[in-house]
Amino acid sequence: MKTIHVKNMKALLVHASETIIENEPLLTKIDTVIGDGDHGIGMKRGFMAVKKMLEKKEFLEMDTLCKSTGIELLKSMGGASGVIFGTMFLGGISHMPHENFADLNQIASYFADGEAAIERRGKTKPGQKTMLDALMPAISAMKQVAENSGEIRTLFEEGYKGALQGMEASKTMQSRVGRSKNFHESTIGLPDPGAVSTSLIFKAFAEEIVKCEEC
Amino acid sequence: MKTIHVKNMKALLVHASETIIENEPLLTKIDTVIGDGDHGIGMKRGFMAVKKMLEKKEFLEMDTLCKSTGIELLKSMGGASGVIFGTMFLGGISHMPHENFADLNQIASYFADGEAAIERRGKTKPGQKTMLDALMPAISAMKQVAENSGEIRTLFEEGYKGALQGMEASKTMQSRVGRSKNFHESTIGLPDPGAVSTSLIFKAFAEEIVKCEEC
Amino acid sequence: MKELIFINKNKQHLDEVIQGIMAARPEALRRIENEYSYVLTKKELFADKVQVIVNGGGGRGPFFEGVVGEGMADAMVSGDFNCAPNAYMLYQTAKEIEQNKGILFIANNFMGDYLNNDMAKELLEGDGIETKVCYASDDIYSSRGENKENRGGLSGIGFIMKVAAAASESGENLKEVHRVSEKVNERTRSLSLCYNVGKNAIEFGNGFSGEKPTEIVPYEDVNRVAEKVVGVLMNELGRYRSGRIHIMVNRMLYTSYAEGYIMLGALKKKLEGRGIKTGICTAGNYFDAYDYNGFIISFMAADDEIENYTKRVNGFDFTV
Amino acid sequence: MKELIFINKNKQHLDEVIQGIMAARPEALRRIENEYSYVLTKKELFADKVQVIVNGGGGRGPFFEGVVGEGMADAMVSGDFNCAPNAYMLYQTAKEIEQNKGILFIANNFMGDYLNNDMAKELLEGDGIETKVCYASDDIYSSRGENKENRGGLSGIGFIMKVAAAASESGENLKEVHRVSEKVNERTRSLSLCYNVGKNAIEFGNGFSGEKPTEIVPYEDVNRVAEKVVGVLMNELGRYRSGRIHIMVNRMLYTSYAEGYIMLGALKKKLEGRGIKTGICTAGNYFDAYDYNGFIISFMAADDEIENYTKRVNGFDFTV
Ligand SMILES: Nc1ncnc2c1ncn2[C@@H]1O[C@H](COP(=O)(O)OP(=O)(O)O)[C@@H](O)[C@H]1O
Ligand SMILES: Nc1ncnc2c1ncn2[C@@H]1O[C@H](COP(=O)(O)OP(=O)(O)O)[C@@H](O)[C@H]1O
Ligand SMILES: [Mg+2]
Ligand SMILES: [Mg+2]
Ligand SMILES: [Mg+2]
Ligand SMILES: [Mg+2]
Repeated sequence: MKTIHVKNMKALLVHASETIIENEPLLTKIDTVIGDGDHGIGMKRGFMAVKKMLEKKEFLEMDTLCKSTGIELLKSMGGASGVIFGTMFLGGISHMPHENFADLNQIASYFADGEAAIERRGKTKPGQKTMLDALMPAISAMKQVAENSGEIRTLFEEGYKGALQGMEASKTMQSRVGRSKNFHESTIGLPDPGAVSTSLIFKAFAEEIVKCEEC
Repeated sequence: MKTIHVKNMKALLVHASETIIENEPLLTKIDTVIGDGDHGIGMKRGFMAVKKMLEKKEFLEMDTLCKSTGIELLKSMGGASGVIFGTMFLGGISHMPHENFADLNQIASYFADGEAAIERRGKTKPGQKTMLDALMPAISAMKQVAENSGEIRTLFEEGYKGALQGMEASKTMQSRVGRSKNFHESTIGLPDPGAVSTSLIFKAFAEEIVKCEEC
Repeated sequence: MKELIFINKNKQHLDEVIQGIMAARPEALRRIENEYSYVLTKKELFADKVQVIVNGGGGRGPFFEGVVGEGMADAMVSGDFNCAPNAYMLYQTAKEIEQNKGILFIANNFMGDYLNNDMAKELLEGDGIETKVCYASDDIYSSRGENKENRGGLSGIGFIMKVAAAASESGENLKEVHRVSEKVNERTRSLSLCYNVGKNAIEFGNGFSGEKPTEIVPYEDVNRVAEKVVGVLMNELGRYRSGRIHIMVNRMLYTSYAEGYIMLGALKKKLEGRGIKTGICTAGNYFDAYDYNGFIISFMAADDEIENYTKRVNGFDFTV
Repeated sequence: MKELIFINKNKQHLDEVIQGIMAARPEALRRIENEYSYVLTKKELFADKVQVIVNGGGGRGPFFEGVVGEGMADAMVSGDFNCAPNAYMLYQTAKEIEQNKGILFIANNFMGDYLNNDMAKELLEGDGIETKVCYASDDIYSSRGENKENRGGLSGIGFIMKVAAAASESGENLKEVHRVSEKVNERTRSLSLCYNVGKNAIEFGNGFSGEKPTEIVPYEDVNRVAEKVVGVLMNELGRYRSGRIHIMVNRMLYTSYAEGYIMLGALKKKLEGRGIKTGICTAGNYFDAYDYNGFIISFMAADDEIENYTKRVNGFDFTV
């Protein structure tokens, strides 16, 4: 398949929500060591809200689905990650069609513009030990699949691989942004909490996409 | 000797002051277990003030000496014991002559009326585990010496014996008065802090009286 | 009591506390320096009014170092740590501020405070100055089934202060100010409750000088504690329980602002759940005598007359 | 952060704190209920004035749960513990209280606070509501030799609040209120100092999320600590050191009222000893984020314009 149906996109988002909720303790643990310890709780809250919303509502178009997800995160989370992960789902919304499916390029551009919006909002770039260090390689990998017009399933699988590598790479970085920057050299060795969250989201996408009919 | 000269009475009071000051840790310790822990500090402060005053001033009459002592205690101490020990030296002041000596009866009556004044002020009687339990037997003993027209030296020595016995007896009592009453049964076994102070004062009197010329 | 850390060795800490308070409120307060007590008065006294002097043993504050001010005491005298101030300074302070309308001393009902206030009263009366004393006896656990007049005082004295201030400011004479102060005391009950970490239990009735608790119950949550507190205090209020209940939650040293308000909210809800009307509710740090996680909780059952004299007073360091 | 003891399990503690505060101040405050933040506003808003909204991560208080009131904030929004409130509630709160004169947000300078205030500002401007944000960056140890604008905020935000309130109440427009708020921030420096029992040492620069201290010095006494604090903060104030220094001593959880005033007195004396003029001096419990014995100490170097807007404000729970 070269496109993803809105009901499958919804399944991906539900599974991503569950994955984040499950991994709250892990996220909390990392943010406690090199941050203020609230990342897991915030992400869990945000994605519980998303999950509840998704379970209640029917979606017929890709853009309304993705916009609702982003807005739900913004409304429920707070903290740096509320804006950051909200923006991840809202910043590229213009690329999402008002249709019941999206194609490879639309998905890749959607996340790419989300990333750019985060850079603008957060005044950061990849390399400063943030979630961008997982998001950016995920996007690069997805873009390549889209350029080579691969399968939608490959797009998400490669996206996850990129995110995972990026998250791993964040371990070697010293934080330059957010509360964790005050932990200076001692941030080296641990991954960035937001990068872990990002890789978990893409992990869930990759796990779920293989289960979707018509994929 | 049947009388005490004002300069000897002053020596007695100086030695009593020194004895209380030295024993501050002991008094503090007892009041910490069955009170609020301030008795030692208060008594030390009071008798440091008395000592300083005595060292500065010349006294030619018994009544001015004893009154100054009581007032100094009142002004410097605070707490229950400020009033109580102040009253011990002020309550019987009418028995002290405006002369440079006092006799056996005057001394005994002086302390007896001091005791009565404490009873009135403090609304207590001996037997409730207070300093009265040391003061009362000291007075009875002194009175007897006076009645038998003994020596002034004996008066103070017997006074001390009485005080000591009374202090010992206070150990078996349960407190019914002041902060320590809230420690209920657990006050049994320890002496009353104020009774210890009282016995120390009479101990100092007894120790000093033997060193006085003309005694 | 835990040793204070931020002090200067070999100095009189309480004297330095008073200096610090003067640094914060030079325009409102005046200090009467003396060797053996700590005395603050209003800089400008209301003329022609009963003067209210709150006094007690020195502590970590704000009772009583922080109580002088509008709607509160005209002066405060404190002694050394845990030690009632001496009668002579009470007398001197009263002489210095009295305005021909008499003096009301307010103190907690401990022996040392009684003895010194009583003697000061005698000295003042000897000089022709009318004087009365109100002793706060709100601590329900401080005596075993004894009369209220034998009980000690806790933070409930805060209610008495502000009512006495309001009554005296409204021009009442000493007899009246004293009467209404006694009425407030009569209708105030407090208890201390401390969390024991090791036992995960709440100890009721710990004294601040180490007196043993009266009762120990397993700790569950704030709502359960509030339920129990409401039961005990309302029962203690006896025939005054129909009054409007003013709540004062006093946090102990280790208990946070947030927990103070959680407790306050829980108490108010429980009272209202029983159909009891509540009055002014406050949570703060008033009487800092316990090295514990816990509270002193005071209820005052106001009648119409008392309500006249109760409004919230924003002290410098707390609201009461 | 030490776990709170007096809470109800499985409940939102911060929500219960807000309920408790409402119990204490029903006549003055209004609560905007919502699922994901904690919002209090004045019950009666000044019409025709810039509205000042203070916001930040939830904590043990009184910053920020306790800051709404006369001479202080018009509203406060707090998020969960340590978590900046979300942009959407900032936006909604502003929409609810704005009076056609614009909104000033005041927050501490942390990434989460920046991101949410910045987004709220964008949303409000989209609706035609003029909005500005002032980020407090007083914590001198929060960045290593970096610009002030990269620093985080501590309790110095208290100075900004009250000046912004005074300026907005005196009718200044948003641009002016914002300018003077920024000026106060520019002239405010704070540091944290914690007593380490085991080492008998003072740790300077501990962060409240466990960031390591910048410097550790053996502890001697308050006077020595005050000397050091004055040296460091005056040096940090750089070209503003000629201003009149307002002192705010913020006690940490385990530090008593008495010690707060001892520290305040010592700081004032040291400053005056150097010939430096002091302004309003306060000691209190404002920003309760540290499980330590210690202080956050803030100096603000006021110029004549700022002096115009500084008077002591008796908040409900503290004076600033
Ligand atoms: N300016 C930024 N740009 C991109 N990501 C950011 C930025 N600031 C923070 N983050 C991400 O947010 C995560 C922290 O989130 P969280 O703990 O919820 O927020 P806070 O820092 O407010 O406590 C970081 O691990 C990082 O990945
Ligand atoms: N009403 C009283 N009558 C006689 N002595 C008393 C009375 N109250 C207290 N005392 C004496 O004072 C002593 C306590 O003194 P101190 O500790 O200085 O005062 P406080 O009880 O105010 O802390 C007691 O040990 C007791 O001997
Ligand atoms: Mg965090
Ligand atoms: Mg004592
Ligand atoms: Mg005492
Ligand atoms: Mg945070």
